[in-house]
Amino acid sequence: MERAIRPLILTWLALLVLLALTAGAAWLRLGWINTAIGLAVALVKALLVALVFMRLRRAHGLLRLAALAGVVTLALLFILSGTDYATRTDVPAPFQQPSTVMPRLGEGHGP
Amino acid sequence: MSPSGPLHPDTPTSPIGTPGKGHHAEQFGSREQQVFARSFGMWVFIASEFLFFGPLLFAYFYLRLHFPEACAAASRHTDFLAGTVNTAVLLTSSLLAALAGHAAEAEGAGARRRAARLLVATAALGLVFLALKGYEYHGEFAEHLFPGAGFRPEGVLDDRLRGGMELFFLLYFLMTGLHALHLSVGIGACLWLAAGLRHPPEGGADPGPDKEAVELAGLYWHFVDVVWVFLYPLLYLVGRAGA
Amino acid sequence: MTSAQSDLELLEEDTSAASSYLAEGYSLRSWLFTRDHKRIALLYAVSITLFFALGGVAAALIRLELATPQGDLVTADTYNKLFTAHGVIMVWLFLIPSIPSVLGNFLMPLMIGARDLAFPRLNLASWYLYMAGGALVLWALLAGGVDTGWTFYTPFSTMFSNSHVTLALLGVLVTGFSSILTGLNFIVTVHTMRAPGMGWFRLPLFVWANYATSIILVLATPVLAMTLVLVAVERLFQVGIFDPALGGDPLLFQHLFWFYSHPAVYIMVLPAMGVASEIIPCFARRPVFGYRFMAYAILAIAVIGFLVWGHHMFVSGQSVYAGMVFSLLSFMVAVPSAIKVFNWTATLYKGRITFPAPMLYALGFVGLFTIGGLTGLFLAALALDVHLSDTYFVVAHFHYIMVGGSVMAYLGGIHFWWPKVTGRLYSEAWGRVAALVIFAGFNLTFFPQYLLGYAGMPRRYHSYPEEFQLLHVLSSAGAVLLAVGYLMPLGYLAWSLRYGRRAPPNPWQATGLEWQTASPPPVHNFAQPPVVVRGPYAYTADTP
Amino acid sequence: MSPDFHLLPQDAAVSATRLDSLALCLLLATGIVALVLLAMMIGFAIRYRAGSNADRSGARSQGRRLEIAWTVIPLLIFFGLYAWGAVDYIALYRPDPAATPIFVVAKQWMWTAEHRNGRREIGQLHLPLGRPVRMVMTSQDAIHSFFVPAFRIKQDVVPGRYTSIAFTPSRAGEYQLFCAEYCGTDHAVMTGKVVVMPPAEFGRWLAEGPRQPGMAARGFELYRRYGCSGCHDAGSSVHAPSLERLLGRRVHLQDGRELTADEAYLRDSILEPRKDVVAGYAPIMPSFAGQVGEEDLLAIIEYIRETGHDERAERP
Repeated sequence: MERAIRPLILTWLALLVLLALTAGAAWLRLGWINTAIGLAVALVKALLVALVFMRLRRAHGLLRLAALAGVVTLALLFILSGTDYATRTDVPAPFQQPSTVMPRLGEGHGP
Repeated sequence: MSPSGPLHPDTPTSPIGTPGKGHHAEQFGSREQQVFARSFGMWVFIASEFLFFGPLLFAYFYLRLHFPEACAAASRHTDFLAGTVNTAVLLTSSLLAALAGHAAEAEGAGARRRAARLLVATAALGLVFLALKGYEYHGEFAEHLFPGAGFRPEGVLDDRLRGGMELFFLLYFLMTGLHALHLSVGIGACLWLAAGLRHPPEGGADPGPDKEAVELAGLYWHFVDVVWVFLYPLLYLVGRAGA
Repeated sequence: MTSAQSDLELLEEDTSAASSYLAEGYSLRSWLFTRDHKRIALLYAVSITLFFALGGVAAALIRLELATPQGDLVTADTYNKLFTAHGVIMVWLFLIPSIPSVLGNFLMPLMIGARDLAFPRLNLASWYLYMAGGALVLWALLAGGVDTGWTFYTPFSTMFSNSHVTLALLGVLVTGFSSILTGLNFIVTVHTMRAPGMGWFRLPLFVWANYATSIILVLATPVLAMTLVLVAVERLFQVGIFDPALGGDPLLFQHLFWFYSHPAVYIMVLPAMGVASEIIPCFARRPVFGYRFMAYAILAIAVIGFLVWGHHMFVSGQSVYAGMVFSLLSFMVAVPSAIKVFNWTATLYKGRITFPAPMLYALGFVGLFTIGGLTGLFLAALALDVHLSDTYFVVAHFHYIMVGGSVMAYLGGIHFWWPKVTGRLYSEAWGRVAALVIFAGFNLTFFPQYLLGYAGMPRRYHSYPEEFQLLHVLSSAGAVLLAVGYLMPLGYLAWSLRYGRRAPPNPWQATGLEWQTASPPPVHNFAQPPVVVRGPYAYTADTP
Repeated sequence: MSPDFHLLPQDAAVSATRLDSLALCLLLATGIVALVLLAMMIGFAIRYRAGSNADRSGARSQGRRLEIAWTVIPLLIFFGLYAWGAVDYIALYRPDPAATPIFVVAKQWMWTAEHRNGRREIGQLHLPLGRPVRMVMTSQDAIHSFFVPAFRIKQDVVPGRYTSIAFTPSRAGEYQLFCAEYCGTDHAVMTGKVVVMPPAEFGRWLAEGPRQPGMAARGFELYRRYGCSGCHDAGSSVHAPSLERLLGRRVHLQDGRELTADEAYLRDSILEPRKDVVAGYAPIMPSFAGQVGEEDLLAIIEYIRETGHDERAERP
């Protein structure tokens, strides 16, 4: 029993250490590296949870495929919409919000 | 009847695999098939649930790209301590959920009670998380950080900056709100399972929740945990080191 | 098929049909709380037919209004609400659930040799969610309607529309949950419930198609759901990421919306391809040509279909480079679709072809889908899309795919499996006439719209310049014919329920597991759990 | 019933002719494919109908080579079509630098245009024949779309930003302008008339118009009214950079970046002065977001552009 739950406890400890790491690193002024560290640590933590707690390490390939499918789909959204945002030159125009929906909450018919 | 059908209906055979020991729903041929179908179903569900956060994450990506300063300024208004403690609470609850799944694997009433206790503890930590989150929300309402007509972050004069901050807080409330909703469902599932484990229904027809059910609830719980693991740096840690 | 004959058969019913799923119970309760996938499929069939009728009425009013250039039948606002209602109902309450939830629900377990779907209770829950979503949409319509178009483009939907947008959004959201649960159920069922011997490459293409559709449903629908929530929040609180006043981006909405709604086109058309792939081999008495290629093409369409949504945004102000990427990918998705058309045609070669109603629908599907697909190339070509997008060319294009494609295939499937579902034979003569009327009416309605579009007629116009009238009148005349065509099956199919001849288990001499059980099938589908020993479509044209 | 209906709308822009040839090529290619498929389907249906005695021996249910052929050949054709479409598309967005900008503002449910000399028009748009023009467009409310079938031109007009599209009118006449993006109740009547006239005539038309100050002159007026001159003019007591001949110049910023002062930079600087502060100056300028209407903003930018020319003809 003890042997079997040891990986779970160790993972939990690793997760807490990583949490301390990411929380601490956020207070260093590193520019974009802050975000990179935050996301990298989050990724490691997520992998730990997925592989150990969610038993993906020993799971049937199909289950891993299902988990991967969600991630890949989201990546498609980011990559292809990203091609737009990365190459679009937005020339902002001034725009005063001409709100015609009154009142602010609710569905009433306008004046 | 077509002579060229792909099957011999008369072939004596057993359904998929051999009928395994243990209870299974009538549409399945065996217990193993049911167990696998359920955990696969849960994983597909998790993949789908994950994509619910997709538009929010992409909107966040848009915001960080176009309003980096506003994101940093807004993130500094979130409660770092509460967020960090909550992350630890949730990670710990995940450990308990994993232990519950482990405990449920053993046979016997003692193991069932042990699993039930762990599930209750998991749910309790979930409630702690929600309470802390509620406390945070309260503070943010008081500081006029809720988007809408009343959005007035202290000391922000620039319109563009305030607009970006308002969008950040919109996403903050939507993401954490959606996460809290998921967590509430998880808490409900844990408590319901714990009750079933402690007092299995009388009679043989329905043996009550089994170890797989605990495992499935755990999967869902861990998923909610993983989502938070990503929300934490995105919402709480931006621009902490100062402008 | 005299009435005396049918009386005789009615007498028989009490004894012979005792074990069929239809005879399992007659109370309302036995239907509303059923977990039998076959009964749930019928619940869907009835409800989507009602919504189809509702959407059809809206379409009829639209075509009536457009018979004259002046906006003289209804006001501009009413017209806007009509085409919104038509779009919302037809897309989310008819097309998306049509083939998967009715035919797929009924047939998938039968085709793979399972007793039911993996999660029967979830299946019933899907139907209730669908009905709840439908009710919300109806409520929005009854309360005064929605005037945003089915696309809900921001900032119009969030800041300028005074109609019941939030209710409609909520309805679509709830319907989305229904889609997700159905998709999940199908995926798990195909993976875990196949009968012994039913390997992946022994699955009928209909199963492949519904499986690929389910993947799209599960992965794309949540994105739509959350996007709609963002719109609703923006509308209610006047704060949102799509709002240019705060620095948001209206195009962000379009990206997120089409990320779902383009794959949704494949949700609508992939199952239709599956239906055609069942019907054509059966009546050509030939195995489907290139079975494996067809299966791969289905998966390729599902995957590449996720990568092309930006072609809805070529003139939206999206980056030129993004437009180029999306255009290339859009051309590529046309390849697997073309493969399927070629393979269906090759299936006919050296067949022994008969032309009952389902075959007419299926061939009609192939022809109309081909035209719709080829005109899609015009819209994928960047410079041409600049001229054609948001014109009637687009309207014609997607109606060829969705109505000419999906609805034809749906009707073909309904006719093909009608004997299996109901245990009755419909009138073959009426079936053929209806198929021809629908085919003619459809082309008369929508072909003129291609010409209108190239001539520059913009879509969603309540009134229009006089020079477009001739083509609009043709289109409206076609719509009348089409409406007659759609009413005919309603009549003779309903008639057959009571007076139709009893169907044998396999009236078409088709292969496929669903034909190996009784018509209508027993509650648990098969008297004996089936074992599969060969692939699908073991037809041979050598002997008559 | 419809006397002047043309299946092919008139081609009144240089790009329209090219586009029609692309459409024609596509029509030929797809038409041939469709007809061949149709012929095959009908042919097979007749030849192999159940009652016929046609030879059915040797039928195969797959053919690897055939399948690869009808995968690869369409793919190659598609690449060609793609390239053609893409090249023409890019041309619409890479305008001739000499193209005359015309500012268009769309609102529910009308089109307004302003020419560089300040001549404004509503529901109409006059264009010079044979001269490249660039429409610079924005919306005040929902998304609209600028659609002139005769030019085969369409561009969405998005609130909060400028979109633009370039073309060269090639045939004098009157053409229809539509709004192609659904924008609410009167979307269908949000139309206008585009008048293409020979350059000389166009010049006369530009000059006559209702007497309005030129855009730059109006800009100068606004420049003073909004108090820009109080700080930015030479001899002001406030330490603010001079704006003369600013457009097109390289500007060094406080944070070490360097950029070319273009229209977008000017707009940003008026609406969000703290975003790009010029080196050597304090960020003291207030934001004018929400105070300066977009037409006024365009006028001020036109004024600053004019200061770049030596003669300040329009300055009183």
